[in-house]
Amino acid sequence: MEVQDLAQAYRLFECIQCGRCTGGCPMSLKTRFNIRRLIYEALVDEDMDLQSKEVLWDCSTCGTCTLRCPKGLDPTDIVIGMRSILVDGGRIPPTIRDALKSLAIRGNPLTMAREERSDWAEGLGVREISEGAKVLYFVGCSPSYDPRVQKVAKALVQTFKKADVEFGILGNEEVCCGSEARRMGETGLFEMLRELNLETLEPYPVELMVTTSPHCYDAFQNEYQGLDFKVQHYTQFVAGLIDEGKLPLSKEVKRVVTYQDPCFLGKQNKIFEEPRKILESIPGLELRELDRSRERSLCCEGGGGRMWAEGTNPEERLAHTRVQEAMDLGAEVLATACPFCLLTLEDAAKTVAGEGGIQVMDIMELVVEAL
Amino acid sequence: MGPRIGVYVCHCGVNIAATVDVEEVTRFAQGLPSVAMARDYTYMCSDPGQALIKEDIKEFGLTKVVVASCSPMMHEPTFRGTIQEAGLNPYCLEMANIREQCSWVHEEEEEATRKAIQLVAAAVDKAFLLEPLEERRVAVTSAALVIGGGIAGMQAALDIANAGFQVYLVEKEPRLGGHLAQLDKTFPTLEPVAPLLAEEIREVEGHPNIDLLTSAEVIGLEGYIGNFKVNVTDQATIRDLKVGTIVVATGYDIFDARLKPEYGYGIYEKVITGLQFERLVSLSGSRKFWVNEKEPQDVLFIQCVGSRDKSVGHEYCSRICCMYTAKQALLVKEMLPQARVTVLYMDVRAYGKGFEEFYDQVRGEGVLYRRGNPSEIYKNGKRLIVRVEDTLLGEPVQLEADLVVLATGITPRRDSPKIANLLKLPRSPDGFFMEAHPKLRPVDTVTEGIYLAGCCQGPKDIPDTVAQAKAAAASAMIPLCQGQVKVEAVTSIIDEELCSGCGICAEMCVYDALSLHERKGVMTINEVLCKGCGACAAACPSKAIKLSHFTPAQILAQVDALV
Amino acid sequence: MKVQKFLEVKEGDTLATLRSFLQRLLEKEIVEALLVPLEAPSGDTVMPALVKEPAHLEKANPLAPVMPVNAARLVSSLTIGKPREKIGALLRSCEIRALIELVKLQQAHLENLMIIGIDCLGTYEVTDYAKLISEDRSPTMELVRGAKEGALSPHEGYQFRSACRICEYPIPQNAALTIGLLGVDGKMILIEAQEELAERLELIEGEAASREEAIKKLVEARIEERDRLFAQFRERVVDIPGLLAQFSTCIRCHNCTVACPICYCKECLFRTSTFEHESGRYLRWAQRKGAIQMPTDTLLFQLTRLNHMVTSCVGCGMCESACPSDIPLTTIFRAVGQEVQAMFDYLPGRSLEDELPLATFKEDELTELGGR
Amino acid sequence: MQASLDIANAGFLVYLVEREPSIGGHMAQLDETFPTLDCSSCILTPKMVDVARHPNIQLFSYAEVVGVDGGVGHFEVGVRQKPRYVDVDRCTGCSLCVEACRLKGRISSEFDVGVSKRGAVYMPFPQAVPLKATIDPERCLFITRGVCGKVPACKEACEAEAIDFEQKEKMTELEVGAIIVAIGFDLFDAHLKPEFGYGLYPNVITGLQFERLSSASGPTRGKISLNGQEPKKVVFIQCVGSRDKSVGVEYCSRVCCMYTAKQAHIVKEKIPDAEVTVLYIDVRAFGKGFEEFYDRVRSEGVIYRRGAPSEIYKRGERLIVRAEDTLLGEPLQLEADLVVLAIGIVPRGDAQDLATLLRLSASPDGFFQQAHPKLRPVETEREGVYLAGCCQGPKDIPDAVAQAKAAASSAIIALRNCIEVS
Repeated sequence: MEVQDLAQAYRLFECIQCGRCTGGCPMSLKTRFNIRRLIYEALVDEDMDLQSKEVLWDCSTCGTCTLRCPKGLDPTDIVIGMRSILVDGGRIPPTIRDALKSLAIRGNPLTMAREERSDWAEGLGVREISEGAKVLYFVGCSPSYDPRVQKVAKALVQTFKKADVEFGILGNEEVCCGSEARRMGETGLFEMLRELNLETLEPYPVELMVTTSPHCYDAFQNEYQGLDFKVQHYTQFVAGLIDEGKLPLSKEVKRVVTYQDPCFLGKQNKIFEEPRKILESIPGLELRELDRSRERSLCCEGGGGRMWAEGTNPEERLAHTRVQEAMDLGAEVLATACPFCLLTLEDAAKTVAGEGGIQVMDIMELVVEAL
Repeated sequence: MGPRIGVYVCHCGVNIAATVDVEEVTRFAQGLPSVAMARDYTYMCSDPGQALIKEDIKEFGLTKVVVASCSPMMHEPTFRGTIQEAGLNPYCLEMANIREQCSWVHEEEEEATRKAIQLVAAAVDKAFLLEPLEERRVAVTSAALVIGGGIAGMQAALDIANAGFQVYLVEKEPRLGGHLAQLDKTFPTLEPVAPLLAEEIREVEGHPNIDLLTSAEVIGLEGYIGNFKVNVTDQATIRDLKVGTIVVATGYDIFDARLKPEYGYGIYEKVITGLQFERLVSLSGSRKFWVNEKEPQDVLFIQCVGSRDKSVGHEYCSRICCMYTAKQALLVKEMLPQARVTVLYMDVRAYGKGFEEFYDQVRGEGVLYRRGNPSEIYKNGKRLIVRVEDTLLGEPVQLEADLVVLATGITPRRDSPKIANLLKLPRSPDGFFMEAHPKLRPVDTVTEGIYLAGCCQGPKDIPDTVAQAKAAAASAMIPLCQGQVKVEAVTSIIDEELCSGCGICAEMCVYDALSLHERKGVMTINEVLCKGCGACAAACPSKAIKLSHFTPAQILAQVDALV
Repeated sequence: MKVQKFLEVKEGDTLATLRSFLQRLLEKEIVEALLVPLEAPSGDTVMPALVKEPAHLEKANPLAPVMPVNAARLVSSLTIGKPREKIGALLRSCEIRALIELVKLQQAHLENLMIIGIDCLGTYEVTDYAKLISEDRSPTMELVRGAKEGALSPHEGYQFRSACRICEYPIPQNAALTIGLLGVDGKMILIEAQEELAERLELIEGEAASREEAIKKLVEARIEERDRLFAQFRERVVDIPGLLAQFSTCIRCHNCTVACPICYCKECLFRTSTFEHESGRYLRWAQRKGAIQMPTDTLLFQLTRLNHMVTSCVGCGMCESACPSDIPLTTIFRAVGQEVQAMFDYLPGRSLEDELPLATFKEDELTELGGR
Repeated sequence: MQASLDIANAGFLVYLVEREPSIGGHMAQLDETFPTLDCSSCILTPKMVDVARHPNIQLFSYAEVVGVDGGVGHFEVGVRQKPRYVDVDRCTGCSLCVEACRLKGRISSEFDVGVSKRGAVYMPFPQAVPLKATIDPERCLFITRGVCGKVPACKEACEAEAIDFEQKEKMTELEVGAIIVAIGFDLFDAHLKPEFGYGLYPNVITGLQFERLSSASGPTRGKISLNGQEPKKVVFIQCVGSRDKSVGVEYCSRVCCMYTAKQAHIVKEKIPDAEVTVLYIDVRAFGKGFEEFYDRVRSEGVIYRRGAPSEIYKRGERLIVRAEDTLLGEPLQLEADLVVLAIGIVPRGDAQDLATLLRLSASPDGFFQQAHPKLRPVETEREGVYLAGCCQGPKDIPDAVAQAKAAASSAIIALRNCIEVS
């Protein structure tokens, strides 16, 4: 695709330049990234020089702009389209290139080995889906490899067992859902990964897929066509278990907790209630709402390839703001339900609050405390 | 025996009673000389309240009534009706406004009560001097005149005619249709105008109740609502028409683009106006169109030419240009899909039903909207260069074009001062005819019996024009239906002993009710035209004019009671 | 078009020359009657008279520096009934300007009227003039001599009426025929008129080179005086008490209304029953205020007159001359007038084209005062 | 009301059916009207009184149309009058019952859009026509629970013995020659734009709430203040629920630009030192005197910035409005202690029911469809049924009045012609 094709491809003509996209954009709080203006330039400036637009890598694809657009356009997608032009032109930050390469070769962006993907599950007695289970637990990349996020995967497993859910994982067959690849502008790579996953899944009689990451959930839910099974994010599934009374949360967890809506769960898929439901059903736990929550929640900057690209203003981090807000709220725990949020926020917590300060946890970690 | 006055103080629920001690006020009133009866009641305007007054009039033989309640604007007609039903002359009523002018604007009870007392005292002193007045009625000539044969005039004429009344439709030009006849298609449906209009014209021409006078002009008007006498030049002859009501639908002129020399209109043939574009398209059979034998590659539309522009004395928005430009831009896209079509705007005013949707559609078709009002056009070789700041980029740009279409706005007709003078219509600062009230009386004028339709009152698109034309028709047919009209009883009276005939009053009178009696050298008043506004009385240096119901004696008595 | 011709002054007697000129107007039936000031039998003043018989013009004295009445009023009475005969009226600038206003107020008509204007060299109060005559100090010729240079100084120990001291319009406008003295050599009298009219008057060629010069000199001096008086006045009247002080001595004799050429009401409101209050009311007022000045309503009267007249006031000063209480009416009306007239960009008496501010309604005037 | 008055003045009998306890509609709630800044109720009330007093108009208030049959010249219309539980013939409108009600000040007032509270028996507003009390059947203790003290307080208080809990709904069959539909509009529900935190932040209010706040006859007697605080930084947000596909409202609501300009002016007038900012996409000052008013408001120091806000959040006690100034190309974070949402006009929730009754079709925007977009703006595809006002699409007052008179014209024609026939 060329710059000149953007207007047609993304119906840029329909934009009325109202500025809601940039106005709500979390990045516009800290960098010169201005999607409204980028759209306009693509419209009026036939020889727009996209290559020089480094800011394009600032976008975390949180989807706020798309959510707010009054004319039904999808600025997030426009950014992706622009990135794909950069990718074709080879203008990519090295870190991004490595991540993409790793995805192509190893099926994960973390430059980890394929055959180590399921190591985290050793000794947990987790069955492979091939052994025949209706519920497939799609672990995802960082839960599989990142030691911090592995805790979440483990917590999930523990919970599933407690509620005697018959489930299995793909093990080393699992490859990245491709969500990030697509958002980094590598549409081709995304399609490849999608095919891989679909092939792998093909033989298994899965009825329900549960994911750790909202990003995986979003990909399977919205970007994989023709799945013959339901896809749920774990918060939906676990909330379900609690509803059906299959998950006795007996232990008191005496903590003041606040919750960060992950963009891919909340803004993009409107899953607001379930995570809160889970937290509220943990005995002794006091849930306090951040002012900016639900549709207005503040992005952690983890998405859209930002795990592998610093962006143009690395000093300032929205995660810091977020942690600060949580602390002002008097929360002891800042809970979330997304691996990226978990990592970025915890990182921020360390710098802002230091060790022993506010704790950043995944909802599942609180759940197991209550088991 | 002197007048016997009844005073009625209203609580208006808590509206008055909460801040004014109504009992106190009533007690005071009871003590006033020639007050035969004073009462207070929760809602004087309610049926029981009115009943109270009627009974008292009978029982105590009251000759004058004072009601202390809300603004006369609200309930004077109510209470006039009340006392009339009890056999008093309706003008023997005086109201003291102790709500809007007292309880609603004061907090402190004692103060408010004192003021209320003064207001009542003043009203009583005036009531003492009130004199009965006669309301007269005059018969109505059962026909209407419509001036202007554009879409507004035709619609108004049709409605009145369809209601069964004789209509004279006077059109300056030899043919009907006005500006509409020059248009090609209408948004948002892109329906061709010609057939629509033809149908309308056929209906008008064939209508038994419509007497159509084309190439005709109104040259004289006298009389008043119900009995207007109109002189019309019908080709050679002059006809005298007698009508009861008049609808003015004289339309508008298009802004003369030459007044914005920076756009080079008249110099560059490729700079045309919106109206020329309409002709261009409908002549070129509207499948393709050329600018001197070539298909234009870059077509540029410029909005607000002669609108929102104090520099040419048109502060107002012309209301239609945004949408006709959008429509024209779309037409170009349809005829020349390859052409680049750009619209330069300040604000896109797609306010009407289906407008925003149409605006969306037009952009969807690939018409480029850039924000910025061009400041000049010049030539570079064969191509036109338009200089403008793109205010969204914050950068000055120079755009090449093969065709520039100026969205010229709507202006009052050049001859509207003449018409205004002829019909005694005031004009608003923008130069269009002025309606009686900008909110609630959009088609009436200060002159009863004369109503406004279409763009002579201000810019309008077709549906709004049609609606307003029908509205004017409604106003115009009501007196015809009633067969007679009431004449204001409160009028000015001239004391010929005092009047020097200087004519200052005549200048002041918007109703044209005063004229100089040549022989006597004093002013005389037409009581049917007089609306009793009192402007003349105030203006007369000799105080030779009295306003009945507001005579100096009555007012001074009131003032005296207050100060 | 207008031409400048001259009359030769016979035996150095300007007045006699003018008299015979005026007679010529009647004899040649250029007019059928002539309104001119004639010397009163007493000889110590002049009064306007309507002359049909040329012989009577032996007593005409248009040069006498005295003005018992503003003749515009008389022209009004003569023309309001639209006379059938052609009348000529010999008028000073302030009289012509007042006449223009009266025409706009439909109190006079110009059909069958020929305005003959004459340079005004300034006027004395009637009493002063009489005194000068009795002292035998020929006030008239003194001035005429000074006219050439535009140096018009009053006699030792006397001064002109305050209105004349500050008058910027010594030269008549809107006249069909103008008699000019300022800046003209004493042996000549300037006659300005339409060519065809001038033809019939047997005039000679000549030139008044220094006329502009002389007028400029005179007017400048007067403007200086005017501004001085206005400045004083504005200092005095900074507040309500200041204003009251100005009128404190008014006795509501209404002389001013009688003398004023513009005051045209048949019956002044202030002479009607409206202001004959019953005693009870006087007492109530006194009760409320503790004391009230008698006669009452004087300020109201003066301000009403000011309000009615000020846009049309031509500053002839007859009101002040007529005032028994020496209220500086000229200064008051002219100073206030200056501001009000500027507000409406209106100069009374300038032209029939200018619309009377009081009688013209404009959407967009005085918005800063009105506002919402 | 306008349509009724015109038809009645033309000599025909008019039945005016109003759903609410009083006629007047939305206009009664407004403070001043642009561009002349007339007080709304001052110009409206006389009209209401005219309607009430007109010998040719029969008013059915607190009533609704439940059935329509027949055609032009011979419609049969069923009208149901809801029980007020107050005998209107006896009620003097003295408000004693209103004062007495045990729930007084407990129920949020529809008229004041929640800015003030009413009781279970209430008078919508002082100038209401008819000026009769109405008992809210959903809230009244006696009706809902069957008990309210020994004797219901209102019953006790009423001297005219007008309170009547036995009252039942009343059905009336009307025969009419023509029908005018003028059911008006609803306002966009700002909750549907959660990013603005309406309902969450007390100092984020809607334009209509602002009207009640600034209205001299309103609960604060015209003082613009929220819990006693006079706002110093006021931000107006345009196009809330207009031109916004994300909430299914594609069209422009036509009135918001100008009512916002007017409200901005009022703030400047009442709080001269207040910073007033209007955030807009396009300023649609299209009508007579509108542009002039827009110019005036800007000259008074109201700041217009081009950019539709994206979200509102809190920093300390202050609200922060996030937007982009599209002319600067800079993101904004405006502090505010009052945010006014220029909510748009939407079709009435119950418009569909009436459409079915009258067999009218709706245009894509949900408003009633006129016969022809250009030349027949008030006719419908059903002969004898005409449209007036905002039920056909958003309109400002003069346009609504003009259209009402237009509808009246069509109706008068229809009526006169069926007379000639018979």
